[in-house]
Amino acid sequence: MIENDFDRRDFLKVLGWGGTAVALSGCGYTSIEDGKETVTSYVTLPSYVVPGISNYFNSTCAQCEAGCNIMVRVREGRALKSEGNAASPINRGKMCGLGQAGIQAHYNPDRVQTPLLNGKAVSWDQALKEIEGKLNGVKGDEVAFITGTMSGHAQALLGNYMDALGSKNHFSYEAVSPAVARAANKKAYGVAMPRFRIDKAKVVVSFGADFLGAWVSPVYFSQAYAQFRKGNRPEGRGVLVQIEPKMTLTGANADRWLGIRPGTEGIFALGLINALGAAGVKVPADIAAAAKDYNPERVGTDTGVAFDQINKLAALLKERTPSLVLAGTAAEGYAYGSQNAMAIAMLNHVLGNVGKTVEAPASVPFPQLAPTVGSRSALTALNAGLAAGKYKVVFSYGANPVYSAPAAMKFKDNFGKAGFKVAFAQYLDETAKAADLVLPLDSAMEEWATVVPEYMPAPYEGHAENYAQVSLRQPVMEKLYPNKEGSGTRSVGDILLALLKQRKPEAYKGFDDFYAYLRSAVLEKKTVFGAAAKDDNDIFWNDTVGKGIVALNGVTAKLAGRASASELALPAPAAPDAAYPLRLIPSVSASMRDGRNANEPWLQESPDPLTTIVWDSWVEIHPKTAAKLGIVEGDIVDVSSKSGSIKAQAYLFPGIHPDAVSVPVGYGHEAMGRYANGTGANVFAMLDPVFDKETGELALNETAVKISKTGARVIIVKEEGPIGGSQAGRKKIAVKVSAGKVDLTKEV
Amino acid sequence: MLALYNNFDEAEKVVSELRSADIKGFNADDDLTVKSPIEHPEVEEFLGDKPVKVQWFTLVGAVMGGLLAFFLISGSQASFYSQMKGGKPIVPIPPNMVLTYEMFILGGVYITVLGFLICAGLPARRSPLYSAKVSEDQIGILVKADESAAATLKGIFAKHKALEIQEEAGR
Amino acid sequence: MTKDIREDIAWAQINQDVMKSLENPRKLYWVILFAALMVFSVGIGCEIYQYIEGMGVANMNNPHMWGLYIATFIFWIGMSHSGTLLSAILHLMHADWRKPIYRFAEAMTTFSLMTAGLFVAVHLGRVWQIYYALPYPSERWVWPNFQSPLLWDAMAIFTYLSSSVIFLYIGSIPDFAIARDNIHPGWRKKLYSILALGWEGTDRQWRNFRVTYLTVACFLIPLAVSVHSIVASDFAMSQQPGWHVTSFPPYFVAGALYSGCAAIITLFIILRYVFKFEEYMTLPILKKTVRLTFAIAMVWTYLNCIEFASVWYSHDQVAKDVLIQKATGPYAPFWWAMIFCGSVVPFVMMFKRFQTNIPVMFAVSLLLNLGMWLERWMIVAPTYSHGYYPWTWDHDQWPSLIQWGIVFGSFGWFTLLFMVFCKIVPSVSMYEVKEMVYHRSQATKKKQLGIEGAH
Amino acid sequence: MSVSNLLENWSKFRHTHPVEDKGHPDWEAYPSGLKTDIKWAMAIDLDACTGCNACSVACYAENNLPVVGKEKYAHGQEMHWMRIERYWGEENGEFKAEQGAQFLPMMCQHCEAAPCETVCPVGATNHTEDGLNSQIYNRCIGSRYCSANCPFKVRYFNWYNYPEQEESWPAPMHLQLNPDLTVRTKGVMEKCTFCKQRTYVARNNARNEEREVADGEVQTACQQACPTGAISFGNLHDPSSKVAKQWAQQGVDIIKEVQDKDKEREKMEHEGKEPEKMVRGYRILEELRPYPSVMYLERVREESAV
Repeated sequence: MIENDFDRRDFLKVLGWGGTAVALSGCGYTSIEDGKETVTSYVTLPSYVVPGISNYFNSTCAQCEAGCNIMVRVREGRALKSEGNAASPINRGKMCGLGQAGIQAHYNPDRVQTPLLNGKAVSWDQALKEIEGKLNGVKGDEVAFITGTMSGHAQALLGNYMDALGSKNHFSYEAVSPAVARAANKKAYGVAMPRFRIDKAKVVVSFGADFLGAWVSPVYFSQAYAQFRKGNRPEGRGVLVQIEPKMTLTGANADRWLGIRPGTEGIFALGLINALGAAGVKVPADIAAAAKDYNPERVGTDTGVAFDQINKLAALLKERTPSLVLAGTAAEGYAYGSQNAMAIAMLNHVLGNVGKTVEAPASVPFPQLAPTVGSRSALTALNAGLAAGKYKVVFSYGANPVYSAPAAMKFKDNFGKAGFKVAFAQYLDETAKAADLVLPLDSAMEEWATVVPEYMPAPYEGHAENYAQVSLRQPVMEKLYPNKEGSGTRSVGDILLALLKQRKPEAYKGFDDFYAYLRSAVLEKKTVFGAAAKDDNDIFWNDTVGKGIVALNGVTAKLAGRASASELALPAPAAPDAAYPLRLIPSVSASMRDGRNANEPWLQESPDPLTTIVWDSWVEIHPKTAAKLGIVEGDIVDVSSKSGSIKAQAYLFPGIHPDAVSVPVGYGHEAMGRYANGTGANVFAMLDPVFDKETGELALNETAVKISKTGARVIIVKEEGPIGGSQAGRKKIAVKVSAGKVDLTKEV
Repeated sequence: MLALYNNFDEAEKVVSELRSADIKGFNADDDLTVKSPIEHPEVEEFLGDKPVKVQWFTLVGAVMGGLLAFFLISGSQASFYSQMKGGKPIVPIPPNMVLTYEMFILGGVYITVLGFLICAGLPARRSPLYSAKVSEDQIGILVKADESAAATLKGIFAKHKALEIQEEAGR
Repeated sequence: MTKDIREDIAWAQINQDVMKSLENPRKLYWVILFAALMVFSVGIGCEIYQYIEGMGVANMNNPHMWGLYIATFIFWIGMSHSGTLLSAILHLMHADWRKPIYRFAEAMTTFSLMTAGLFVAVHLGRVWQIYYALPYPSERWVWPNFQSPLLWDAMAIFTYLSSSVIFLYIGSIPDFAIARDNIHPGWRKKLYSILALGWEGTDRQWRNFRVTYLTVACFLIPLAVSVHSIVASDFAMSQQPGWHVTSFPPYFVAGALYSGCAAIITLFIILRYVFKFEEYMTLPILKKTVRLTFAIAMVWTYLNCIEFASVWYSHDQVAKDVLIQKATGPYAPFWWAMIFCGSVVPFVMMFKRFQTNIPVMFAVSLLLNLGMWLERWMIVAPTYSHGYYPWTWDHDQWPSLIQWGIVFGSFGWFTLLFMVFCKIVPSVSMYEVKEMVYHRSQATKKKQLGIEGAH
Repeated sequence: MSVSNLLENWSKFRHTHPVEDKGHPDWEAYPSGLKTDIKWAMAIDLDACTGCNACSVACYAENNLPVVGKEKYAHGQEMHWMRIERYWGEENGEFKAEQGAQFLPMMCQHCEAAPCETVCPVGATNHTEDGLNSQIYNRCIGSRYCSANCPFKVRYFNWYNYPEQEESWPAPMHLQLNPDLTVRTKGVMEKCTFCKQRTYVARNNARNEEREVADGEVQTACQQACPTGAISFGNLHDPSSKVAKQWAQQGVDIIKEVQDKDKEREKMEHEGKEPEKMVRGYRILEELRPYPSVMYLERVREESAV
């Protein structure tokens, strides 16, 4: 034994509360704080490590932006499984498949393990020196930083770094994000992301909001949905109506799924307002004026939904209040996306839901920690700058624009024009491949971070109405690729801190690493974080890390008055282009999302819920359209737009409008890892560069395509059998009952 | 003394004559053996009724086999490996009967064959008085008697046109 | 009517003719042996690959848990029944025309059982743990599950195989004695001396022999019936649609006899040609065998119809679906081929002029065997692809080349065993042919005497 | 083996009904004499199930299920103990999407009278004292008869040596494997265990503390993950457990092959009366009499209002 003189208290210091580091071998412990290694025998284990007994460490999921609080099971120093943190108001002990797969991001065999300069391994010192050198003499305007959604102290450090560089070019980019809806919400309710109380609504009408699958905070909404469906709640069992051209997971769970013509969601909403007015619901004058031309007959023709259906829905909404109307990804992905979202938001006003099921959200009292939510317009802006050759140094973190930018934007070429490109990356993905310097990142199981979710959950179990939270992420095990001889991975916080030290060595010299910075930053504001000023710092910190959640008294935004609806006008859908008669809907699945997790094999192997297809892309085609084109299941079809084309297997899918075809995003990586590479086709690349007229967001659903058979045919690899979703007339397999026939009020 | 005949009728006459003749040291029941290339039920008829005991082996073997099976199976189910399966009794009678039946037959066959070997005295050393012709197409009559009766026997054999007479003296 | 066998054939001639089949093989023999060896080697190669990689290389899956292995297993078990039929049943019925052909039929029983036994091993996912299925007192007192039809199966096959071997051996003892007496000195002479156990044909030996042979024959008949009904239980005892059929045991037994008889015709023709046994394996015997086969074919067809009818008439929609799927689904070509080969082709045997037409009968017997093999496959596969649970239906499964290779290899193995057997054991029972000739000539004599007496 | 032992046990074990068997007489008897009586069971609310696959992935994480890759998946050799089935409404042979799709999580139903158990030649699958259908990997010889006889086809066979295959757990992914249970070699059958490793921890804890296992003390991995809480799991013999309450309320009795409520409904329909409001519990393929331990609650959809 080399050193065995540390006592229990030292141990706690070394390992951090919640135990960060039990080495894989069980023998070597590395201090997070000082990097000093201590060899100790397994005989003298830390008190909380009992062989055979698991420890659970609270942390925060990094698989999507929802920021669920998780609890990672660790045994003998190995992280085994992510489970939900039961105390979390966001996920309440639950987890989605995507989140579960986070452990595979951690243990992924394709992680980058050492800094790479032009593809060659270099040490961290060299890498950082290289950045310093390249930044020498570069003006702040010539530096750009593209990230995904960021929040917490890393985001604060990034802000400081950009300030230190004198740059304002931080682009927060998400390929799939509700950016248009945020803008419309801001206009309609005064806030970008109100609380949607699905659990309180009697009827939810969702215009393509896949809140059970991939929209905003799916696990949170799933809980709310479960509440909503309970027959024993005071409001009774809720009714879900989903209006969208391509069935999402939420659509699959709706009582009524209306397959609307793509792009006519706003028309439908106005038609519904009109019908509600006709049914005697009081409609504000400006809205009524905007909606007056949209009589059910016209709406029926435009949207392809029978007008008695619209009247029926209006009757239901009138009868059952409060209701909730949601505008989701599908509704906003058009050139008129903002108008669509606005029209849909107006429905909530008409139905009197604002203040009842659309609530004012609370936010954390630290604006610098609040998330910088991603948008697609950020990419457009960055791309314009790159095309103009404006940037000499570009940093990329948490985004993969080379993969997800439409080919028509020529992003890859433009990216190449930047002088020096630095990618912070866990995988050698497309963007990292295109970068000059790759900095390997820690996994979410290895890093310290704070996370502020964009969608703040409603209070839960005795929380105050202005509940807001900051989540903590802590290392749950020793780094898989420790920092030895300059190699290994680092957390984004550590890298930013190191970069900041290059710029402002004085201001940050007190912080050995990001952990120290984080700790002191939290402790500095500990009274806001719920501690009394006299509380012992160590105890407070350990308690906070142990919980993984800091409950705060948030700042409640006000629902401001809505903007006038007078400008609301939605043209009738344009006649289809003869050359490209179909509309392409890039679908976002619950597990694959925008493709950043494509290298996690559990996600590739778990079937898409609706088509049950695994390990590949597919093209969803309505059986009628397919029959017209002579396409049968498994035909490899060529889907081409003006901007590109892909080849994928055809899948006949009843849940899609006959004028639309749908291809999932997230597949078809050229570079990332063994599981993602070459699996399926990348539909982002073929999107037409059509943008929302108000926000400038890329309109995801505006791509017109044509479909042709290539002649090849495959047997689709999927979970369902040859008879698809049929029960073959068997009575007692998946049984459905009409709501009127069962008594749900007393169910356990 | 072994005499070979190629005709069954002749052999039968020889046997009946031997029986009727009073030869010293010769007992028709014990000392007369007929060797034939095929199975002649008639031989048994004219040799007189000799009991065959193989069936007793069969009975014992079959019963033992059946009992062994049943108790081995039920015993192991009840005593050693009492596992619930498929909501059936731990010792289910109907399925056990199947194996009992198989073992009944197995025991029957094995012990019958054992009985055969014992009763037929097999495997045995071949007696020196043997001719390959017996396995081809001739019938041999083997007689054991005092040496003094040799001439008498030869006479009887020769009378019925024995093809060959082998003789072994003493023992 | 022509006679089953010439009555004036000399007994010594019989010995000579049959013993000749044990002498130096003809060139054709070596060709067949080599071909069989090659086919068997392919099977062995496939099995080794499957052993190393796992069962997945056979392209079985969930729900297709059993593939051609089990189908071919049943096929071989079925094939084994003809030997028992010919030797035991016809023996008890004193049908003496069986005598020239029963020996090779019994050998066929033994070898097809040995082949079937191979499939038990080939089919297992962990063949190296096969001894777990034996009821041996392990230190933890863990026993096999005596409720499992598979275990009954194993036990029945073991019983049947050992009894058949014993039966074959006991019946061959007098012939071993003949071989011992006639063969030129050498290792084979020693071998036959041992095998003959000192048989001399004494009245005591014959007496006990007769009783034993009869007793074992009596045992073999119910045993043979039980073996294939137990194989049927593998399916009938399960709960799956298309398997859970009460008529399966008799259906299987009939099918077994059917395929066995067809195989006898095939081998009859081959042996007759290869070993020049025209004197013994005469056309009248072939004719009798063919007629017997036709009768069994009709029994099988009847039972087949009964099965379909009872399924069709029942309210069991699930079983009905399986039947419909057999007739119309992806297995339809095979299913209809089975109906054709099993129920239509045998009608050729109705015609007298074909009954003794060797090429036609050879072709027919091969088709019947193909039909019976298809039958087994059509029992196993469609139920898997179309079971109780529609979600797991899988109509696309096709056995891999590995699976086919092992199936073909089994035919090589069988042929190999049979060819070796033909050179070691007299494939025509000499002593019984002599008995047959003797009894026939006695009867003729008596008849003549009777006719003369009437004058 | 003594004769008295034989006879005694013989009489003791001649139960004929699945649920009457409470296992080995001295099973889980505490020193104080308290006997626990456990029958694990599940209830899955299809109305709450959204088909999101979280349970299935959680099962992969908890139970060391190998990822087989596209090629083997294409051959139907996937290893998901829990699969989500997606059904469509049908009209005139065409799929209808107007009422969405219908999802059904399907895993081993832990039948009380399991068809798989009786047919295993080596007794590798048995019924445990706590009402589970267990699979003994060490004992399995891979005859696959159990799967042949499983009406639900929820048993998964190790067609390849997955633990040693590169695609299953390439380093360092093997570090994720749950040490509480093993990985399975080729030629072995496996299936859902109701997270036996978790139930055993709870049982041991209860035993050490001389008490019954409390409701909610054990969560299966799928139940724990399920975002809508559609799955509940617990001891059916504990009347205070949620599962027992659900089963009782939904009129599903584990020992019956036809539930009284179904008889009643049939009778009313026969008499031409409109059945009154019914509860919605049912078991799949109940009519085959395997007595499954998983009760499903019918999916409810508003049909008249929209």
